[in-house]
Amino acid sequence: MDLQSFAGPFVPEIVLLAATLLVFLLDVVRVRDNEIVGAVALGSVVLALLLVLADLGFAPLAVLATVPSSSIDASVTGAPLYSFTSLGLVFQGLFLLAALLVCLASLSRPKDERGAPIFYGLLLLATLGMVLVAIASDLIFLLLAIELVSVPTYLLVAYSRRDARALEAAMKFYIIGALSTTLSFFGASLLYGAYGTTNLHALATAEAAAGTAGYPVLVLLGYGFLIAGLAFKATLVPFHAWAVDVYDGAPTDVTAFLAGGSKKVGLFAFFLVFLAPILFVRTMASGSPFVTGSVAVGPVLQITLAFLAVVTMTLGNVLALLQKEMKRMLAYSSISQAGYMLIGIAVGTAPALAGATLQILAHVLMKTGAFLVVGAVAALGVGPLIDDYKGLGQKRPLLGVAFGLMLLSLAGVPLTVGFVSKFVLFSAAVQAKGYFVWLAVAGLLNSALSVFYYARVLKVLFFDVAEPRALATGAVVGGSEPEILPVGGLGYGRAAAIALVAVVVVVLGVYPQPVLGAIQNAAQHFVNLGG
Amino acid sequence: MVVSFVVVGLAGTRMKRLEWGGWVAVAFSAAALLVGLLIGVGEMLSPGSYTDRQYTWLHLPPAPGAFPHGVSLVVGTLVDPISALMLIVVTVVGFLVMLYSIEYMHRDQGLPRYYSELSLFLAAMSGLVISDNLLEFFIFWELVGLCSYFLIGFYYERPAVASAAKEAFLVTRVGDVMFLLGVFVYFYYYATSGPAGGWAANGFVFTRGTAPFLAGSMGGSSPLLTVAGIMILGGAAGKSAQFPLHVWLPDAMVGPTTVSALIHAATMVAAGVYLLAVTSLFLGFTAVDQLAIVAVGGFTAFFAATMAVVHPDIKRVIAYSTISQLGYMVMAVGAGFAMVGLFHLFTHAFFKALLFLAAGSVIHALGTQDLFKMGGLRKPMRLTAACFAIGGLALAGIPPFAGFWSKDDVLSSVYSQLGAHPAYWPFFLLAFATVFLTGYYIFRAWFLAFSGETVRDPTLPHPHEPPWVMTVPMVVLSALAVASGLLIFVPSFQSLLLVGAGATGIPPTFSTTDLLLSSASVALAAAGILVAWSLWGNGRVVPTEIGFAESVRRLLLNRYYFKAGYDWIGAKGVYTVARAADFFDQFVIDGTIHGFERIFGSLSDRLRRIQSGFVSDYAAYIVAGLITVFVLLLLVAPYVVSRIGGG
Amino acid sequence: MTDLSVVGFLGLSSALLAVGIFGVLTRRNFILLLISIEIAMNAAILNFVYFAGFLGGTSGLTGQAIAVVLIGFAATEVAVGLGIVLALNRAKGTINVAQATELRL
Amino acid sequence: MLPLLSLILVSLAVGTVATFFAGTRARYVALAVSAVFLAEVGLLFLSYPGWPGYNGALVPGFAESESYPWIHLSWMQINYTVGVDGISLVFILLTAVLQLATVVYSWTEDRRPAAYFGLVLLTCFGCFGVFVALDVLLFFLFWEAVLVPMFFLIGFWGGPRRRYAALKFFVYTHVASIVMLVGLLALVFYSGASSFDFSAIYASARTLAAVPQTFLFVALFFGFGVKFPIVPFHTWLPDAHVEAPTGASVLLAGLLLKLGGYGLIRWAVEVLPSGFHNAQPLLYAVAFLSIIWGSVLSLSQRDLKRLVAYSSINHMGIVLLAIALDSSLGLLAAVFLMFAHGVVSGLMFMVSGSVHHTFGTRDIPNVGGITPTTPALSTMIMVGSLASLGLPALIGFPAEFSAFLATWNALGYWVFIPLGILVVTAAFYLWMMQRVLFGPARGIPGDARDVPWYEGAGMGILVAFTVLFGVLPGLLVNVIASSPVKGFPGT
Repeated sequence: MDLQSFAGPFVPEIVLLAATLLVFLLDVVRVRDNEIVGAVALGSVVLALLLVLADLGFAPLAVLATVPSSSIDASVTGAPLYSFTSLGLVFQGLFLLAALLVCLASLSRPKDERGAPIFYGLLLLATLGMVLVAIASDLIFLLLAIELVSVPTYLLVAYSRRDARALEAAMKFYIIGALSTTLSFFGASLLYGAYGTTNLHALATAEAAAGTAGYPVLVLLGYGFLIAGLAFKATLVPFHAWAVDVYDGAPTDVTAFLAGGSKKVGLFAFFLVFLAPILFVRTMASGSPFVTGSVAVGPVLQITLAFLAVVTMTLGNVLALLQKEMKRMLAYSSISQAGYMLIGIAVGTAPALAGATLQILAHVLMKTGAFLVVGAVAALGVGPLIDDYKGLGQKRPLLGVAFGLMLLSLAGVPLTVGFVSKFVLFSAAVQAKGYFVWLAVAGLLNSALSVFYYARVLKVLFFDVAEPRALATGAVVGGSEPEILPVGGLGYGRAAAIALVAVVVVVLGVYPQPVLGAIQNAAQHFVNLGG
Repeated sequence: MVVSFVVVGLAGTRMKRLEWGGWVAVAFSAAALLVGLLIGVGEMLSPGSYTDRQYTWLHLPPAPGAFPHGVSLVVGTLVDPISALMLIVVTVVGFLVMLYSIEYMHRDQGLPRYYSELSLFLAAMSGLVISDNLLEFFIFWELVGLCSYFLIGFYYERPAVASAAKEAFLVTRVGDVMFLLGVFVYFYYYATSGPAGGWAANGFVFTRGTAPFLAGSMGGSSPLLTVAGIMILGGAAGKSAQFPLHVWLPDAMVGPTTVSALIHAATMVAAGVYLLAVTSLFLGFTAVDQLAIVAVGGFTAFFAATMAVVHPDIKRVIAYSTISQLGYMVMAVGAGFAMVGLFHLFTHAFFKALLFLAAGSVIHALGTQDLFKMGGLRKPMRLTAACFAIGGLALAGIPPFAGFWSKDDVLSSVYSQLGAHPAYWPFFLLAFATVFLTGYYIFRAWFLAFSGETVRDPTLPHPHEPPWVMTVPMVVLSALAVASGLLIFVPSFQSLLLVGAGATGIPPTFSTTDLLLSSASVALAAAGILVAWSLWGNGRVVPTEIGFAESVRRLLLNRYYFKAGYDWIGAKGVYTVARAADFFDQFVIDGTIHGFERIFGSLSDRLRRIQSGFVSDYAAYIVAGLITVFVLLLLVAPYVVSRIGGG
Repeated sequence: MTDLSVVGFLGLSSALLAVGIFGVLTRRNFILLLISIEIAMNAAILNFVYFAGFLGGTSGLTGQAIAVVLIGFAATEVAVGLGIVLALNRAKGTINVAQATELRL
Repeated sequence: MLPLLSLILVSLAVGTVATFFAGTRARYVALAVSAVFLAEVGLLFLSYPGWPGYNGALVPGFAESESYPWIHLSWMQINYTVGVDGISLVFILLTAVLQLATVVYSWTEDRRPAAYFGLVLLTCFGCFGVFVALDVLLFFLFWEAVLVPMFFLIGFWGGPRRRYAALKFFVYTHVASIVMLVGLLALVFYSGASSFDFSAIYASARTLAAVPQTFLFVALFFGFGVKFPIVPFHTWLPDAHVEAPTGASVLLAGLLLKLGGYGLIRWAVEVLPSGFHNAQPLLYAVAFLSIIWGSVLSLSQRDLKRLVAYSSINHMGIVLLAIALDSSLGLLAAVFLMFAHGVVSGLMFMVSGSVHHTFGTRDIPNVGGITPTTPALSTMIMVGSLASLGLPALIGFPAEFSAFLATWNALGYWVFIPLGILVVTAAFYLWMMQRVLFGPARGIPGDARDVPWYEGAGMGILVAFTVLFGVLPGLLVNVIASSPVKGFPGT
């Protein structure tokens, strides 16, 4: 049967949905073997990724293309719920990459009492939500797709029902998440009330058309609620507090998925919601008691987002400096990285979006990889503190080097993808001129600050001498049975995922042109469309 | 040709480890002597300038402004009458000192170092003498300074010696810096003068013997040139120990006596006078410069002589006399008679070297430099006493000894310029008065050391005449101290002194004024000797601990507190400033940064506490964030946008 | 938007939102928190319904549809929340969120 | 034609990696790499059209240049572009010489030798890259590549306060390099350069209006200036030097400070003539302040290394002054001075290290009269000090002479400040020599021996260059002079 004629342009989504159903079905028929279920999940994610790449025009996969090239980046007319933009497809690819890494690593999961299907099912469901976010062009569709990500991830965090820490994390995650969702919908309702539409493009057009006769206070309040709601997902300060506890408390592989995957959903939502008003709405009646006459909503949004970006990266970095626990340090670093990514939308030019997208890609790789390493190291019996990692680089040089590469990339050291992404992003901010140059300065100063905590970990990894008790190779601490996994206790899947990240981090750091070129084109189209 | 002199230095250096290194050095200096004399004789037979350009050392690209054709810095040689004259001085004195050292130094450690440094010293001085441009001159000038630093510091284990060496280098360094600035001014001012491409492109080469630049087309006395002249004077004052940079020379006596002889007679201090002479003959000085030079020279001559009057150290007395005599030379150059100055330098070299070697002989015999411990040496050291006396007579300016002819020329040349400016008068009078002091102090030293019956300090060893390697140089120098002044009557020697249309050589004239002046100075010198005899002759010792005289004596012994003052400026003034700056660096600049650090640290610690773990707090942050966003969107951002116009 | 009734209605829904948020901030019981969030959610739903009526036409239909979807979604969300309540109660023996502060600083 | 520069880069990179993994044999690998590097640099000199004779003809543009596309976006054209001219050649030679000398000097480093030698090589690799890079990104990449190994060298092999020093070093230089990066990016985007290549920036930036040029120049000046270091952003330097291991000190003073000077000349002075012109008073003020401050502070130092470090501030102040003069002569002098200072300060840090190894302290008042015990070391101290205070026949003199001549030509009597400070410089070196070398022996342990052969050899290499270019400065100056000095209207 021709898949394409059956499913239309939604083949990747259908694949994921089908795989989700299959996985839950496997649970019903009591096939709960981690390898089998994992393989199904991994296979579906890989297939979906290949399809997305084919849709993006990756030539060797042309035969798989499911979205007619004429519909990609086509102008948005009427009020559809979704549209295929190449930037959306790029983000689909990013989300699937995060899911792929987590699935791959989870192949080496220890057995647990609940069986694999639930885990993979929830993972696939969340992935499906992420993929849908990427094609949303309607505010309500977008918010519901985000919920499709959120709800499974609440459950993923709470998945091991006996871990009190994880449950506490799930509780916080849920409460803050639900509150934020409420705020988002409230904001959406205000925007709907102002212009009678929930299509993102139509909203911006209507705002622009309304001009000085519009409803500035209502609109600005609506955007304010939306910023607050979406900032939860994107972990912007001061909406970030949950993230640290949740990243810390959740099972590490889930953390990898949260930090590497679902968080990016929030950022892409920012792209979708705010790019159009930034580009279009240059004039409007004043909603401010300070300013008489008209005021432009676009620049107002830009300044607000820029402020949030600076606050986020600064506080994230400062707090990361003080952390003693590895996961919490990485959580804060993840928060600060969100600040960098927000620069992209605050600047609102195609180069900046491209830079932010590359930064998101880099972060998917680095942060997912880093948490996977942390999970692996925890499985080797190393404690949660940074100091517990002493001498790891000497006892496990390859693991140490891989982790070191990820940290260097997070710090933005040259010849890693983290450097290239920051370089492009900050270049774009400078290229936009005006006060955005100061955004670049703030970002760079912050990346300088961030170097300290990464360097400290590097020092611990390579320069400090190991304490004798740590690192019992292969012993799974707390597991029901002492099981020795291959590849020095990591397992093939996890080792492959880590190696993949390490290699890609360097390859993209040295020669980013193919990927960056594609992202740049996508961002340019996205801006041309007006979001 | 320059090669032969460099070889002396290098070869000397190579001989480090060998026992007979001293003799090798002597041999090389003999060769140098031969070359020097040959050149001297050659110049006498056919006077003129011979240049030999060998190497473009550095070529700097054109610079807008003064150097449109770039700057060439070359190393070459120039032989002309005055360099020939100087070369004779350097090689003769150098050879004799080298020879003398064989015996004088034989008990010391580190002889290879001594001979190599001595050789390098001579080589550098010879190089300086035959340089054909100011920069090369400066390079050798610095090397001379370096060698004197090493040689003064030969007994470096003694703290006083290390300190004196440093002092010598540092004080002359002040002069060097001024010299360099003077060089810059000249380079700049005359960069485009002269033949094709200008002076700068041609390597700033001297063309002595023709008219000085100043007198030529560029002419005039611009303030810039005056500054240049003053700077050159500063440089010369540093090397030639003129006031106020004279402090290093007496302290430099801590080096071996041979080194003192060399420094005082032929090398280090001669360089300053030679610099002035060269500048005067080639570039010329402005009237203001001339006055300044005469003033410095005249004042220094008197000033140094007063300090020599009371000093108990035989070497220091001679050292002050050197400063004083250098003052004469500087004065003559300043008065416009560069060749007269050089002639005095020529004669002075021999009698001063003689005085030092004779003093060295005494020190060698007794092991002390304190005049008040000596006495009665006339009998056991007859030859030395005679040599010292000849040197003293020459220094005092008693005819027919060498010093008379040259000093007389100096005085009469300055006298001839008295009409130029009334301000010359006091310095001429000071110089004239110095004649008396000179006669007094040098014979005070002679009487204290040689007259009387016995050595005053009985603990000293029994004195005896030194062996031939020491006496031969003394005898030769004695002969020269007698004869070198008379050379002025030799026509071919005169030709060495008659260089340049602008410069005036002084063959002795016997006009009435001249005779009167000569008679007066001889009378003064004789009076000085007489006073010395009356006070110190026959082993008498004058008690000095009386009232006013005592305080004057203390002032003189403390060298008018100049050294103490300089030390105070250095140690208290500059060093205190340096400590204060260090404090500023460590506590203000770094302290500011550490302050920020501390504020930052406590701030971040407080920030950490917002992560309370309590979910309601997190919700509160969200509400606070929401309100912040509203404030931003509704109040702040519109205001900012209205001010900056939308980014 | 000078219509007084709109302003008044927005005032009502805002008050509802404020009550919900106030509940989230002050309650310690997880169940009460869930209820507070639902109240806040209802403010948004109410907005959609009201604006649907206010706008009328096709635009108004959209709002009504959204309201219906949101009611369903809210129910789903609460179900998940209750699941977490149960699990938390089993693991910690309490549903007081003030006692779940192990993860901090 | 052979892609010589890429070849050197690759060979250095391979050598560096090999050294990291060479374990206990790292020093042999490092030595081989350094020797090959020096030979390659020799080849570079031989193939450079402006060497050895300066015939008055300028060598236009860059020799050995290579360019390959790297990142091409619609708004951002980044290439791998490398090339050398007379100015960079001099610095490349300095890099090769100091690398060899450092490797030899550190021969018996026994604390993780592989990492130590690897980091030393990495530092030099980065410096070489900085000197050949002609693209903003490439330049910045290498610039940062220098920072990291130096941080570890200080932080791991350093003295008792190494953590503090390494951190301070890192904070100062990193913040500066961020400002520099923003400045460079702004240079590209505000000038509308068609690519990140030096030539493109050069072509377009010069046409910018004076005001933006001034802002850009000041930003770049700050970025490069902290490396110089300029007062008052200099306090990282003494701490870093004092705590760094000797090899790192040598590279720090010899190479890292030069990065600032090179960067300023290449990326600011040449491309922003109007900005440079407007900022000249600032440069003068900073230069004079640095000259005086560095020298006066040297006087008050007890620690030998600190003394040399502060004298570096003084010397680099003269370099800045020479650059600020806005003349080709001044620029030449600045480059020459930097080479001279690189060699001489390297030597001085080596002797400081040797004094420390031999006598267990670098505290000047606590060790003295060492000459009879360690004649070779004393000779090295003397040569280094004399070269540093500008004695003729050693490399410091022709360099300083050119600088002062240029200063006089441009500024007149202002030259008296640096000239007068020469006396202070002489004073602290002479005072140091008086106390350390001369006088009665103090604080000399009984087992003190003269420097081991490898330390002597390391210093010997530098002494050789000090004398060679002191006697024959033309060899070096002709290379510098052959480069068209692009920023100056006079040529």
